Amino acid sequence: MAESSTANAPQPSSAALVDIYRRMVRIERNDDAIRATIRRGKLMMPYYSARGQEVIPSAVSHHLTDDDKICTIYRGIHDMVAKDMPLRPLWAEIAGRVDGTCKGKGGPMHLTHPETGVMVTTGIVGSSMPIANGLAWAALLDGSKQVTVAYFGDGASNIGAFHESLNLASVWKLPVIFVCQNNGFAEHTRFEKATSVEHIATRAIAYGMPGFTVDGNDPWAMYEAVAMAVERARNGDGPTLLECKTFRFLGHVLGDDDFYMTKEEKAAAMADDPLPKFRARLIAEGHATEEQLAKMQADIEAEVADAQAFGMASEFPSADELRRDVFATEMPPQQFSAMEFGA
Amino acid sequence: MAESSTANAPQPSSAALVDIYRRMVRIERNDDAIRATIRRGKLMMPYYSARGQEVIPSAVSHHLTDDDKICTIYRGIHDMVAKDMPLRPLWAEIAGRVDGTCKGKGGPMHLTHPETGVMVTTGIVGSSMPIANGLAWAALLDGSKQVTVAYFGDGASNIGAFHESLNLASVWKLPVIFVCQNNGFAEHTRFEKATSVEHIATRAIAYGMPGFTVDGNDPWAMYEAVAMAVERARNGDGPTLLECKTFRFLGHVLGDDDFYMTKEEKAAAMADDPLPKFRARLIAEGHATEEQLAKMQADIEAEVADAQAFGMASEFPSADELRRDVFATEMPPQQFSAMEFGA
Amino acid sequence: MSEMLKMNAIQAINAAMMDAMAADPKVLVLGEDIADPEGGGVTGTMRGLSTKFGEHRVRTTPISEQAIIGAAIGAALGGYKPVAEIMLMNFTTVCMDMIFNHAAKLRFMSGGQSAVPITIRTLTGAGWQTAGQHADHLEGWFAHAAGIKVVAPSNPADYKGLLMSCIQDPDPCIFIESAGTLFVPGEVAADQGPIPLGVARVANEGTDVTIVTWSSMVLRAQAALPALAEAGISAEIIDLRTVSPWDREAVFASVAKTGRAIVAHEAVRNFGPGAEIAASINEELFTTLKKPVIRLGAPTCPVPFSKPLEDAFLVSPAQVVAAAKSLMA
Amino acid sequence: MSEMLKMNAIQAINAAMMDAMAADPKVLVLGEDIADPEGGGVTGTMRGLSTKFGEHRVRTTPISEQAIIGAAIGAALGGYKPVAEIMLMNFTTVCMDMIFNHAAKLRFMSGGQSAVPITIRTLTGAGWQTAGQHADHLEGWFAHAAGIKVVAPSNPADYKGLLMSCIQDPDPCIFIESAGTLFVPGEVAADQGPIPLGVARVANEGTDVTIVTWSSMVLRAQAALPALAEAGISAEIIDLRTVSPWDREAVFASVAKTGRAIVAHEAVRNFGPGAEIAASINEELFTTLKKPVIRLGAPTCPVPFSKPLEDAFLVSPAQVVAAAKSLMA
Ligand SMILES: Cc1ncc(C[n+]2csc(CCOP(=O)(O)OP(=O)(O)O)c2C)c(N)n1
Ligand SMILES: Cc1ncc(C[n+]2csc(CCOP(=O)(O)OP(=O)(O)O)c2C)c(N)n1
Ligand SMILES: [Mg+2]
Ligand SMILES: [Mg+2]
Repeated sequence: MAESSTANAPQPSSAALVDIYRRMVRIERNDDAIRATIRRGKLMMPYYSARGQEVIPSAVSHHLTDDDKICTIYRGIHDMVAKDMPLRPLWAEIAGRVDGTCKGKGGPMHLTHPETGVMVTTGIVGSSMPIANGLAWAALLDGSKQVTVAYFGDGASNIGAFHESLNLASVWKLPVIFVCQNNGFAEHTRFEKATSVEHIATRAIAYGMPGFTVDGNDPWAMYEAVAMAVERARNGDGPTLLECKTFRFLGHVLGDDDFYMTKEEKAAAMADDPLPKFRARLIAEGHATEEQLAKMQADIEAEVADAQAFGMASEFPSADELRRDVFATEMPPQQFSAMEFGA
Repeated sequence: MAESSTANAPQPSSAALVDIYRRMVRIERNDDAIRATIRRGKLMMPYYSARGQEVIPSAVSHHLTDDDKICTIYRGIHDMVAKDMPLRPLWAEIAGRVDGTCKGKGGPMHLTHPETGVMVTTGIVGSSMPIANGLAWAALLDGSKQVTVAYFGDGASNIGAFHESLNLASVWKLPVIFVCQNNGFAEHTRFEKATSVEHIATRAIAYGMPGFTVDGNDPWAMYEAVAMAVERARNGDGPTLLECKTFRFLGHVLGDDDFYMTKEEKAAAMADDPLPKFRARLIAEGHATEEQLAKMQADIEAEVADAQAFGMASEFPSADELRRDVFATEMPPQQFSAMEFGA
Repeated sequence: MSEMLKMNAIQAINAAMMDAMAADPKVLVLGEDIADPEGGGVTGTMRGLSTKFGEHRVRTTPISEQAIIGAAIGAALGGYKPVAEIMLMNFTTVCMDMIFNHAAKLRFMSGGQSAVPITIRTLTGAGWQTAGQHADHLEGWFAHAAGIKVVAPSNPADYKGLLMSCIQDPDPCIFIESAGTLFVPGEVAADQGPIPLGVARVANEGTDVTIVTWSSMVLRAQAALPALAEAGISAEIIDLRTVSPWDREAVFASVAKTGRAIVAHEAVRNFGPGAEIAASINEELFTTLKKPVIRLGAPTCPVPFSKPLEDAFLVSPAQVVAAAKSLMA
Repeated sequence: MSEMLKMNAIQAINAAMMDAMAADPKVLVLGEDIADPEGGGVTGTMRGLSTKFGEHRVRTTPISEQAIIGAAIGAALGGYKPVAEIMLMNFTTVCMDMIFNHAAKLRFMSGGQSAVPITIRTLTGAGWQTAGQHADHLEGWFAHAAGIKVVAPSNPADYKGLLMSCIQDPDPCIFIESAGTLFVPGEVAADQGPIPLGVARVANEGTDVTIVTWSSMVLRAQAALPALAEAGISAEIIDLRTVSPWDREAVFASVAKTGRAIVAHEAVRNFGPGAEIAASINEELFTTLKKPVIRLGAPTCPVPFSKPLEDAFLVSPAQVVAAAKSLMA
């Protein structure tokens, strides 16, 4: 039922491909550093790695500007990094420090960075979508060409908010793109066990909206599909549903032992890691040189190392922060708690 | 996208057609009496008449037994009457009396009558569906052939609970039938203004479930579609979505002045009233005689009159009822309220 | 002083919306049936807005409460001030995630980067025999939630002034319209402007007993005044207007004066919002109180359909009188 | 006396489920990831059930909380006793309609015809740095709702016994599993059976101050005992176990004895469940109380991520000690 993407779509330039690759490396190097830091006991947090899913947000963000917005989820650091969110406040945030983009109050599941369009990160499955619609409505009212992307997982396509959001976006012709990162699992539950349709993109039919199932690990296919969806949105043609098939290499949450998948399927997916594959093809097809990519990677590693050092060196927030940002005005202590008995 | 119903389906016998007609007359005569009683100031309640939608539940219930269950909505008295719920406790309930099926505590929006399979009546749009699934699951576990019907409106097809319910029913292959009574309006909002798809039945595709758009005012089409859906459910083939197109003659709630529709479309719909049309055809095609139907109608009118008299003569419940049925055990006063200061 | 107009709460809400939309192009409206082709809202509170300001700013929605509040939040993050209608308060339960986990928390979770200046208007209240799923007063839930203000007016002037303040407020507000107050006419100044949130109103001055209340219960407390006077009891009625954050100073000042307090609301008494106020009065004025604070509220049951039961469910003026007498005894 | 086994709450929940499912073929389980192919629940509480009792009775669901609670309600109306898991308490906000408007009300609205004997198990609680949307203690909301019982154990034996009672109970129960209590081992009798709902437990006997508490806060109150003893304060800890309906007699008896009360919980203090208990103590024991009741709870803000903030958010044993000292002063 899912339409497949059109034949006469624009092909990516070498610069575009290298830009997508850059975002992927930034995601992967940053992810690697986060995991290493957690493993060393220096970061305490639930961590939902997106290792293996790098192509999707990299191809998406390549087509976006800083003015375009994203709403993402707990497994969303790759989406933010792809959107070129600066890494210093990201690291300070996941370390729970004052220099964090949320002053340490939100943490990894609620990272926010409006300057680069990272508007909402939610821990509630499905909840990126209804809010993305509102940002898109605001863009329409502004008369801007701004696009909003709602990221979510395959499991989220079974929750009510998905349905309400896609229907509203279609009826209101909102400039929003629903990007489903279908990694085949919702926590430990296989896609097929919870989902009544083979391709989530098929569900677009229920909303009179174009829907495409794309190989989310193929930068060319993703480039093309996103280009089309962004163009539709900017032209006022309304929303698009993109189902991007992928695989998460590191389970649901760090520490997950993957018992719910076969060794074979995991091994097969990892053997097909999009990152080295893309790199090799970039070089083989002459889009970039080995040196160029090595230099890029070194620069990114330096950026990550700097961000990590910055984040870990930042101060912890003081308890007064609990009374701030609840409302615009700081909470007076007596409306707040029985803190007078505090220690 | 919506499939149309199959050609080789069973045709209704004369007895079946007369049975459907009987249920329709019972709905209409009862509705008429309720409205007259409200107009005389003898009943106080928000009333959502289903005048014009009689065919749908009559055709559905014809295929059901007392063991089969329905979950319906505020606009659902027609569904209950079609299910042969007795009218005495119905009238006592809408009059708020102790002999009401809910002792007067539920009222018209929450009528319940398990003996005839009227399991839940909800005032929350969309909420008949998730509960219907559970009844169907229970039937599966029982190993019975019991079918559960979830009634809802066109507006309800845009709410999250619809989506979650159809997905779950499909994945679990539940013996449930989703019957959407598409009367073209949700309160005052036109179907098209709120819904992103031309036929709600199309949405069945999103759940790998058969879906049919049926003329809900055509007893033959409804007979056939329901027969097929019931057979699927009883055979363990899973759920079906039936979108039944109809029209409500008396607006959303009694007193509604229909400003949101054109005089022409309303007049056209009412000129096409399924009740006299069906009656005429029953006689013309020799399924029943004029006398037979007149007698049936008289009997029904007597039943309605008796029920009305019974209901209006029943006592009001005492305030102690507030402490009963909150839990299985009566609430002790001190857990209950500051009633000691009561008057 | 400006001209006084006679109007009911519905008209006052409409007037507030007209003023707010005219004054600020960022104010938006969304909800079921709220544009004029659909009647401007089921009670007509939004009538005329879409005709005057356009359906791009005043949008009728599908029956999709999560999508409604989500769109309001998103538009707020995009710089707008949306007024979202959830037709009845019981329907907040289908979009509670959007309200509680998102609207109320985004500012805090983002460390102050995300403001969500939305207003959620919602109708509720017993008295119309709409039974168990259409009349619950859930302000206690929202008051318990950090990051959202809870406003519950009792009279037309407050309806207008408080709604204007909610719309302008930089934080999310839930604005509760209660059935019992909706059609009661009152005087509203032609130029009635915003009334500050968090400030109570003395609805009746008195010296013997303080009755802390809000929303529809204010009218029932006022209805008790003649009988109270007859019993020789001078009652001070404090209409909180804003349930959270509530005006602690006003309440404590009154109870310090009277030494006796009743907290009364339409919501269920058990674990209800009155408990916070009663507990706080006890904390602050333990030695001043002549008698323990009395809490009046609905019994622990769903709203019943049958008229005599619905009447018994609501706190009656007679119960207020009985409570006051017991405090004076 | 039967053999005592050492286990934590997760194991106790599992044992209760095993016993309940073996004893009654009508007991069902549903929720996300709860069957064995998915690991028997994210914390493993349901491990082994689907293998032993079959996936027709123990069903992993899609991420569809409304469908989960709806299916539980419907199956209950069909004669079963479903135990539904809402993975975390914050996710009850996406299915609150099913819980509040349906599960809790169907018995009343049907005049007693419809029983909904479901158990909703849900995990919550701060301490694991899961931040703003994964750790709220919302028992106050459910306690304010008529028609649903609220159970919140603190130790493995109670986890087992109370869960068994919830499953057998003819009414809907919400069973709250709190992070701080989950991995703390305790003694559970091998034949531990149901523990009645609505009955408190004296977690520590004392004569000077009564501390009324439940769930994770019981452990924090117990952690304050050495410092209290050192200060010469004899504290009686009442573990409510059932928050609604709560054991009024036990609380009043203890406070009548001590004359001083602290109500403490992990939930936000403002408009929290402790207000009901504090207000009730004041109502019942106004003249007995030596000092006003002190309420301890979380500050009015979402659960913060940063460790020092999360620590400050939770009521500390030191706060309990400070409160008790101020009552003794
Ligand atoms: C409403 C809600 N229900 C349940 C959860 C718990 N939960 C967190 S992630 C997750 C799985 C989501 O799967 P999917 O949408 O496929 O995204 P992925 O994690 O694979 O990226 C679940 C069930 C939640 N956060 N919110
Ligand atoms: C969740 C929820 N939102 C809003 C309402 C208010 N409401 C009651 S009926 C109705 C319209 C429903 O339309 P439809 O589903 O087409 O059914 P119909 O009334 O036409 O039979 C609305 C919006 C409600 N009851 N529940
Ligand atoms: Mg997934
Ligand atoms: Mg309709």
